This record gives sequence, C-alpha cells and structure tokens, in this order.
Amino acid sequence: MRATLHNVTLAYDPPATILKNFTCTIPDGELVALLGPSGSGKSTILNLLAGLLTPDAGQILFDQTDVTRQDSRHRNIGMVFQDYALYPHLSVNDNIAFPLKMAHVKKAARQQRVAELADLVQITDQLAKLPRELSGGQQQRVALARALAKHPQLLLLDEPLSSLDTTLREELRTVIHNVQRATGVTTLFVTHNQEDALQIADHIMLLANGQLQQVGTGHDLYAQPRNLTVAQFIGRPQLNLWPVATLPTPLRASLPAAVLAQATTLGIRSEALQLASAPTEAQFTATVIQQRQLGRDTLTSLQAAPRLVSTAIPRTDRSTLPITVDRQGCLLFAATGDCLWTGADQ
Amino acid sequence: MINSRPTLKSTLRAALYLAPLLIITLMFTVWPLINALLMSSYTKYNYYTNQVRALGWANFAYLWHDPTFHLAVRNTLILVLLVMPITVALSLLIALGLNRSERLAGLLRSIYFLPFVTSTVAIGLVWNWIFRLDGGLLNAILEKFGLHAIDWLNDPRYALLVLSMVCIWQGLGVNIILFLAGLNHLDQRYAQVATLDGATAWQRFTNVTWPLLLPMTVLIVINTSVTNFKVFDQVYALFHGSAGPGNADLTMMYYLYQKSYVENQVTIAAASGLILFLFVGSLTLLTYGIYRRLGRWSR
Amino acid sequence: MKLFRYFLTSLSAILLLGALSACSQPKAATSKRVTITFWHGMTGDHQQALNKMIQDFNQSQSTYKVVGSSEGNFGNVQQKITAAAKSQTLPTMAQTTYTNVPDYVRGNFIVPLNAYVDPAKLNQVVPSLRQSSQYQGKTYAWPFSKSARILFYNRDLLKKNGFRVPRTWGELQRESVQAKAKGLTGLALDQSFTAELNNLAMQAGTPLMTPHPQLTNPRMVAATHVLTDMLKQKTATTAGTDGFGNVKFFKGKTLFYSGSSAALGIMTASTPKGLHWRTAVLPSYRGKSATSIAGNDLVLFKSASQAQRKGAAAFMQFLLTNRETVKWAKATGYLPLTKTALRSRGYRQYLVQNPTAKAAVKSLPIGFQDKTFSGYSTQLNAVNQTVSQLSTLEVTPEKGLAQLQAQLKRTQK
Amino acid sequence: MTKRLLNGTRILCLLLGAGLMLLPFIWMLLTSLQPASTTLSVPTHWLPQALQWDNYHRIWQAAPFARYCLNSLLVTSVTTAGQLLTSILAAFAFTHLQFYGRRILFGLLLALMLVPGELLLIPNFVTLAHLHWINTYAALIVPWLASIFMFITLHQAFRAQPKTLYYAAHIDGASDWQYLWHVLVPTNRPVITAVALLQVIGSWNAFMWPLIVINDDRLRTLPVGLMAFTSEQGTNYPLLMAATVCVILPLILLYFGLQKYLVLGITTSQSKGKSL
Repeated sequence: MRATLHNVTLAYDPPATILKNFTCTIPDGELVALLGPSGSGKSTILNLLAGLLTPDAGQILFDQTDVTRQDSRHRNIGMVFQDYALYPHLSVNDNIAFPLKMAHVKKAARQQRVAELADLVQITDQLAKLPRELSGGQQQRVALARALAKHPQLLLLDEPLSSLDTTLREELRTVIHNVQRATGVTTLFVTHNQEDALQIADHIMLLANGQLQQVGTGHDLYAQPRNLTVAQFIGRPQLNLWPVATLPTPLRASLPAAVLAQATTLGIRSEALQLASAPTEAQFTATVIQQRQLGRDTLTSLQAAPRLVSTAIPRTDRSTLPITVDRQGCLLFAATGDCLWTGADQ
Repeated sequence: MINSRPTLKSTLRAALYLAPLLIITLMFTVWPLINALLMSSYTKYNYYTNQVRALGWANFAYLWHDPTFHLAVRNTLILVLLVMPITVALSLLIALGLNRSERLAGLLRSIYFLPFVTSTVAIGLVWNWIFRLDGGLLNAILEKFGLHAIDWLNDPRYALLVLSMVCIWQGLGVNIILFLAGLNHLDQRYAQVATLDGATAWQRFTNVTWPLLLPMTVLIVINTSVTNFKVFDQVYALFHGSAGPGNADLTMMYYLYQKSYVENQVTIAAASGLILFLFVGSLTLLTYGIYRRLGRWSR
Repeated sequence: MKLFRYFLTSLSAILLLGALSACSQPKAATSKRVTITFWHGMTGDHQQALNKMIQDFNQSQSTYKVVGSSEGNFGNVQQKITAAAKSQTLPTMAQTTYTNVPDYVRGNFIVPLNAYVDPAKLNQVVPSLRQSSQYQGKTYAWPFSKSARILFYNRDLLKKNGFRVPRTWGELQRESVQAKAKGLTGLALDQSFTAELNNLAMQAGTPLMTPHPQLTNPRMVAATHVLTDMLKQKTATTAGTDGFGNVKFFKGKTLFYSGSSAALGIMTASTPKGLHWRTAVLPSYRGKSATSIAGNDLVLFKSASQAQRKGAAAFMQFLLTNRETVKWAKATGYLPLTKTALRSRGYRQYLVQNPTAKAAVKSLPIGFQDKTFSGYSTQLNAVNQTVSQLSTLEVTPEKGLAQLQAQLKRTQK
Repeated sequence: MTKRLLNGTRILCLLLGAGLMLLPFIWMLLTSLQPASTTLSVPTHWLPQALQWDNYHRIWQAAPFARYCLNSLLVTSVTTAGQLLTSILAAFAFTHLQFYGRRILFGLLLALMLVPGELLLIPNFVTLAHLHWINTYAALIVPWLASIFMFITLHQAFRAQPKTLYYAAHIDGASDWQYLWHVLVPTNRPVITAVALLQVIGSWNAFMWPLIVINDDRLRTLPVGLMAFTSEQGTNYPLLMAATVCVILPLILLYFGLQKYLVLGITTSQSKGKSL
C-alpha cells in the first residue's frame, strides 16, 4: 500500500511543530526511514499517518482511499511506540494476541498467528512471561510482533531503537529489516539516528524544520544532497565548511569557476581532506590540533582558515601538514543553502 | 486523539460515560444542597409544613452573634490545623517505612489499617476507657513514670487534644493506604537513576519520590482536611453525646447536629452547614491553587 | 467486559430485589386487622419487655395489630420523626419526649387524643405523671415510660462512718465535707447536673424550664451554688465522659449518687461484688421537697387513619391497665403509672422484694414535670451548655447564669 | 553497618506504632470476654478472670444477627460495585475524552466532595419518600452509587498512566469501551482494590442513613443492629464490645484477604516502571 500525505497543514500546541502544505509519499512495500533532528516534525507525521493526529487541512491517502477523517482503529495499521506501550498486565502471548482479540479472531486462529509472529521475531521461548520480565530488546520484539499481528497495511515505528545499547541496536536493525522483507509491509521508520536509517531503509526522507528536505537512497543523500541542511545532517564526521571568500588560491583553482562565482560556501567531506604526497601538491597547509583513533579511522582536527576535520590522514608526529582536497568530496552551496555543484557530478 | 478538540459529538459520547455518576450526584448531592442553600435564607419557616413567610440574612446574623458558633469555628480550625499536618506527615512516614516487600511489612500494613475498619462509635467507647481518669490506661502509664494523672476527658484544656489524638489515630490508615497506592505508581527507575547519581536517601526523597508523590499528597491533604472539618462521630462517642467539658470539643459539625436534630432549628443549621462548606471549599481552593502554582497538576 | 457484565447483573438483581421487597410489604397478610405502627426508643431488656406487652395486646383482641420497632435511642427516634414528618411517612404512633409536642403541633402532624380515649382512664394516672400530657388544653401525650430522680447511697460506707441518709441538701453537704476528710467523695452526679439544678431551682421557687426563667434571681444563684460549691470543694464530682455517675459510685468511695430511677435495672446488673447500695428520696432544699420526673410519652400522628387512631388509643389504654403497667414497672424500673397499680398487691409485693424501687414511688407525691412550651429544646440545650461550663468551674454561677439569661433573650426575639 | 542499624530502627518504630494502633482492639477483645459486673470495678481488670464466651452467644440471641449480616453484605457489595462502575466510567471520560465544560465540571465535582453529608440527610430522605423508596434496599443503595472521592482518586491514578497505552490499544483496534475494561481497569487493579476497600468499609459501617431510611427490622444492617446494646440508662460494655467485634471481624478478614492483592500491586511497582 502506498501512503501519501497531501498538502497537509497542522499546528498544535505542545511542542510548536508546524507542518505547512506538507506532501510526501511512502511507496508500496518499502521500508522508508523518516530522518531528522528532534523537533523536526517526524513524530507529527507518524501520528498523522496513525490517525492519532488530525490535520487542520490537507489529505491523507492510503493508496487511493482518503483516510484523513478515519479513526485509527479502522486504518489497519501497526505501530511500535518509542516506549513500546506493552500492556503490563498481559503476558507476551496475550500482548501479541490483543489486536486479534479486539478483532474477534477465534482463539485457535489467534494462537496460530501468535506462534508465527513469535517465530518471526524470535521470542517463542518468552511467550509466558510478563513484559516487565523482559529485556528492552525483547520488549521491542514483542511490540513489533504485536504491531504485525493483524496484517497491517502500514507499519509505523517510532524511534524504535533509541533506548537500546549499540549491540542490541545492531541486532534489532537486522530484525526489523528482515521482518519487513519477510512481510513486505509498507513501513515508515522514524529516527534521528542516521546510521539506523542508512543501514536498513530503502529510502530516506530527510526532514528538518517541518520541511521535507530530500528523499532518496542513503547514497543519494550523501553524494547528492539537495542543500546544506541535508549535507550537514548526513555523514559523520559532519561536513567541513569553508566560506568561499577565504579559500586559498590553489584550492579555489581546482573548483569550477563558473559555479564558484555564485557559491558562498564550500563543503568538504572529511575523507576528502588528504595528506599531499609532496609539499608542492599541497593546496594549503594546516596545523594539527589533535589526532584520535576511532576504530579503523583516524580523526584529525586541523586548523586552517576554518577548523577542519579529516579521516583520511594517517597518524603523524608533524605539527603542520600539506593538504590536498579530493574534488570528489567537494560541494558548493549558494547563500540560500541550495547545493550548486558536487564533486561527484562528473 | 492527541489534538482532538471537544465537539458536540465527543461531548455526547463523554456524557454517556459521565451520566451514571452525574445523575446520582445531581439527585443526591446537588439537589439537596440547593435545598439547604434556600433553607438558610428562610427566617420565618415552618419546617414540617414547608411554609416560608420571610426571607433574609437573619440566620447568618444569628451565627455572627452566637458565641457558641464562634467557639465551634475556633475548635474546628484548631482541630484541622493540628490533625491534618500530623496525620499527613505520619502516614507518609509510615507508608515509606512500609513500602517494602518484606513479610513483616504485610502484617504491619494490616495493623495500621485496622482503625479505619472499625466503626467510630465503638472505638469512641474504647478510647473513652483509655483516657479515663482512674483505671484509664494512659494515666496508669503516666503514674508508672511518676507523673500526675490527668483528667483528659473532663479537663477543657486537654479535651481537644484527646479528640485530635483519636482523629489522627483513625485517619492514619486510609492515608497510609493511599500513599502506598501512590508509591506503587512511582517508577522505581527514577530512584535508581538518582542513586547512581550519588543522591543520599534524603535527596532521593526530596528530589524524586516527593515530587512524584505530590498529586497524591494534595489529594490526601484535601481529603484529610475535609474529614477533620466534618468531625462529629468521634466527639459524640468520646463524650457520651455531649460536646466535651464546657463545649471544649464543640465542632462545627456538632453545632450543626445540635441545631438541626436537638433544637429543631433547621434554618440555622442549614446556614451553619453552608459556612462550613465555604470554609472547606476555600481551604481546598487554596491547596489546589498552591498546587497549580507549582505547576504540576497539568503534568 | 466480564467484570462489567458482572456489575450490571448484580446491580439489576439488587434493584429488582429492592423493588420486590418494597412491593411485598406485608399488607395482604394483615388485611383483616388494622396495623398500628409504633416507633419507640427502647433497646435491650426494655425492648424485650415492651415486645412482650405488644404481644399481649395483639393477643387480647383481634381488630388491631401493633407492630413495634425500636429505632435506637430517643435522639434517633426524634430524628426519624423529623425526617418522616417532612416526607409524610410517619408511623401511627411513637414514643417521644413530651417536650417535643409544641414542635409537632406547630408542624401540624400530631393529633390530640381527646376524641379517642376515655378521660377517666387518664385520670387514674398519678397527677405528677399526668402533667405532661396536656398542651394548649388538649391531651397530646400519653404517659408511658416515667422515672424519678432519686438518691442512691452506699449502705456499707454510710454505716461504717456513721452517716445517715440526708434529708436536706444542707445535711448532704455537711456529710460530704466529713467524708472528704476520710478520703471519700460525697456525691456523684451524672455527666450533666441539669436535672439536679432543675430540682433545686424548683425548690428555690425559681423554676428553670419556663419560657421566662428568673436566672439572675439571688435564690436561683444560691441554688446553683449548692452544686458548684460542692464541685469546687471536691465533695462532689460529675461523671464527665463516663456519662453516668454510677461508674464513680460503684468504685466504692462515694457516699451518694443522684440518678434516675430508670437506671435501677442496669445498676443491679453491673453492681460489683461486695458493694451494697440502697435508694432514698432526694433531699429537700429551703424546706421544700420536689423531684423532677423525666420520661417519655406516646403520641398519635395525624397521618393515621381513623381505625388506626382508634387502635392506637386502645393500645395506649391497654398499657395503662394495672396488669401491664405493673409488668412494665417490674421489668424496667420505670414507674407504674396509675394509682391503682401502685396500690396493687402485686406491685407492693415487688417493692418488698426490691426495696430499692421504693424511693421513686415515694418521690411521686413531690414529683413535677417541666411545663412544655415552644422553644423548650433550644432552651434546654442552652441550659445544658451552661451546666457543662459550670461543672468544669470555668464560670461562676453568677456569670454563667447571666450569660444564659442574655442568650435566652436573644433566641426568644 | 549504619544501614543495618537504620533498618532496625525503622522496623522498631513501625512495630511500636503498630502496638499503639492495636491497643484499642486488644482492649475491645478483652472487654468482650468480661462479665458485666467487672467492667465498672476498681482496680480495672485488664485481663478477664474467667472468659465469658457466653457474651458472644448472648448477642447472637439478642438480635436477628444473621439477617443483619446478610443485609449488610448485600448493601455493601452492591454499593461498592455500583460506585466502582460510576467512578471508573467518569474517571475514564475525564482522563481520555474531550468534551465541553471539562474543567468547570471537574471543579464543580471537586467542590461537591466537600459538602457536609449531614446537611443533605433530610432533603435526601424527602426525595426517597417521593420515590416511595423508604424502607427498601434501594434506599440503602441508590443514593450512595456515586462517590466523588473515589472518582477523583481513580482519575488521579488513570492520568498517571502513560497515554501511549491508550493510543496503542486504539491502533490495535480496541474501542474506548474495550480499552477501558481490557487495559485501563486491569492495569490499575491495586488502586481500584484500595478505593473499593475504603468504600466497603464506609458502607459496612454506615449508621445514620440506614437508621433513618429503614423502619423494618428485616432490612436493618449490622451497625444499626448494634444499637440494641446501648440504652439511655447505661451501656452493657461487654455485650456491646462483643457485638462490635462481630461487626468488624468480616472487614478484618476481607482486608487480610485483599492484602495479597494490595501487596502484589505494591511489590510489582519496581518493574512496572519499565513499561512506563
């Protein structure tokens, strides 16, 4: 099923999140991540789709059906809440069976479905326990199973991994990915963590300030960001920024002059800042402030005109370094923030 | 849901859920209250035949000038100001002490709750026996310690104190149960997090338990005050149907009882009831107001 | 869901049950007899004695059936009457304090008995027990449970110390002073000494319970001093929250107890082993004897049908027959009501066997009952409050009585 | 070390307090086993010299206690069930539903909690008389079917529950009605048990109202039956105490029975937090 928000406008008080004429589409059968910093309106969109929020104007479409005014009970969706919202008085088995019970599914059929789902999320051995006896990861699996119980046409996940530690996170990313593949249900996954999004989503919708900044695959967003906000949000360490006005001449020369004339800011990915093989090749020199080992990568903080961070410089004892910039990792932005040119364009 | 605003339809739906409570309340609380309100303004009134010949403020004027009523107001206020804080503090303390799952706590919980189970009348007689001058348990203990026996019940200086003690004793049970129910709702993780943050037991209480317990506390404070504003049974039982030596334990409720059932002055009784209501109401509003100012009522 | 269904079922079941029981009031069963409902304030042994008499009446004839029900103490009965009068659900008749009659007349729900009873029957009643029945020239209250204030004394203590039963308050005061020197208490009073004060006031010639009492009259003040001075000297004590002075009296260190003759039964039952007590008429004051008679009467309500009224009257007159009134007196310690009953052999025999009952009978010739008037209960309550202050010695009689006088003036306005 | 000492002090204090709480009951029990003549004697005998079990036998004969018991049981259970129903429904509406006048209505209800009951006694009696309910079970039950205190307590508890449970149930296809009985009520069982218990006690011990609205001995409740043992002239303490023991015993047993429930609620709180 394809879910569409069409020209949706919504303003409601608690956190002043405002959507204005917002439009987006979640393609059928895909796992889409809605990525954005907190306060960007991700949860608002999720709740709109779930029917927990009603838009002031605009339409919500499931395929061709207008569900804007439809109660969430009748939308046939599944949802996993950030705090899981498991029913504390029901066993795992009954939690998963709850939506089916509400739909008056016969007990035998219910049990069969529970068994299937428990197998899918690998909690078959926990069925008799109460939620409070489970670890966070297990609770997450239960919540997922419950959300899938009545074969929803849309699965909504609200920051499902945010309260888990790194190992569990990895594990559950796989679970979610696999479950989505196995069931083929259209899934919207809300997160502020780009790794979650990059790792499992088919598409990422990047949201900031109540605006949809860009939609695309992880690679699209990284290599071809539409604007400064996207470029800054995706990729770690964060994009290095250098005002065009203060660029050293050798570096300026390596960029297309026509674009440069309109641009105000140069963005350089950290892996594009490399050690020049010979001093003559250097586009500028920088002072080493600090070097840190982050697993495979070495993170080098440099002081040139602006402060820069590189991940492509091997460990060194020298205090100043000659640096070259890989054109591939360069991006030029206009004063409006629009991306004018990327090194990957060629 | 989250942002839904009241509509005619949602109001009707809510009305269905509210109807049972509201209908009963309207019939058996609001309607008689209106009756009482009207009655307090009748000055030449035949209660049985319901003939009203004059309306006015005479009943309130009577209360304004009646030294007995002043005494009742004074006693009631002293009682509330004495009993309420002590009851709330003690029951919180005991509830915190009992909020463990050890086996002994279960038994103790039951014991603390016992006073509430018993009818006031019977227990009043028992207290009467404990406080009596000779042969009373309390005086027997005092004499063991070489102190003079005190005529607790017949000395106007002590009679109100005795009443306070009985009220506290009887009020503890409910409040402990309510506090325990409130503690039950607390998320222990906050306390654990606070412990990790290096908070002492006291800091944990003031910074974590107490704020989270505040809604229940406000409810208990209001409820305890209301209960003690309305003290009657205890007085009646403790002093054999009198208001204590020299009216030392005359409460507003007892005054109301006397006016309406002993003296047949129903209009004055109604007026005094309304004043009692105003007292309790303003006190509650005050508590509620302070609480709202703390800004926690609406999350 | 299940829980809710359970609620609903049980709720409707109960409502149904309530409705059924409301419908199935035993009307059909007694269609032949006229039912007379009778609310009274007798409990325990007294209730059982009364039930026996009701049973006797029901068996004595076949026209009426009296259904008596105990409604707690007199305060409770009064509350029930108030509520029932307001909602027009009164019984046929009730036992009540006669001082309520003016209120009932004002409320227009009581009916005079004159048309239904034989005046000769009432005339058989001892005069001092009969005073209470009249209000505004009509008979509203039928004497029923009456008791006199009497003096109980500890026989052994008196004998041991060479005291005699006092004839006057002066003697009583003197003996009390002597007793105090020996570590004894002279007189035990009930929680409130209103009855004794009422007596003394009457004896002083300044009655307390009249619409316009002379409270600041020196004789009234002096009469009050009799009691308060004894309390001050600690030759007398009030029962305080024990309620009744017999508690103190039974501790065996008190010579006298001024109490109600209706307490004879309960006192006999709770006498500690080895204590012997007797009774006497209350002492005189200023050379005058007077004893206040307290008690309750029967009244007939207007809502009763003609047949019920007749039945109630028949029952009231039945209660006045020698046999019944003597039975009542023997079982409860209340006074027998008629002159013939007092003289009857059965009762005289009873007095020989129970000498303690004599004092009340001897008090009858000097007995008096308060005149009832509108506002009686308000005044009594005010008097009681003053007495309460007097007994804790918070105020002097002079001041207390003056305050009371002022208060009565204000309420009567 | 200090921790152990502290814990010891805590338990000691609690035990001491419990002793104080228990004292009147011990006295009550002892008195109920004394003969009438010793209660007034000096020095007071704290311990009965010979146990008068006969007192219990006598009270059972003095009044139709079994009938009173049955009536009390009936009235108490129906009143409590009814109150729970009305309070739960209203508390749910105030917690989760949107309607006009919500705040004002809540304030009004809160204010009504403060009305002194004695003021309403007679007007209510008149209402019941108009309904022809005097001297019926309905008179004992219907006026008490709404308890504002219970409503407010439950409302407090309900609103403390995470709202996501409500949303989750909704998305899982539960109607408000289903959410109410399948989620809200079961998850709040400890609080509901606590308020129900308070109500049971109140209604079991009610005296004034049953006295006034019931004229017929067959419909009397236990506390009203107790009055058979007091009179104007004095009280037979041993009998009264024996009767009182009989009246409060069922409540104590009930409390001990529910204790497990209450404790369950209290001890599970640690982990309940996780789902909050």
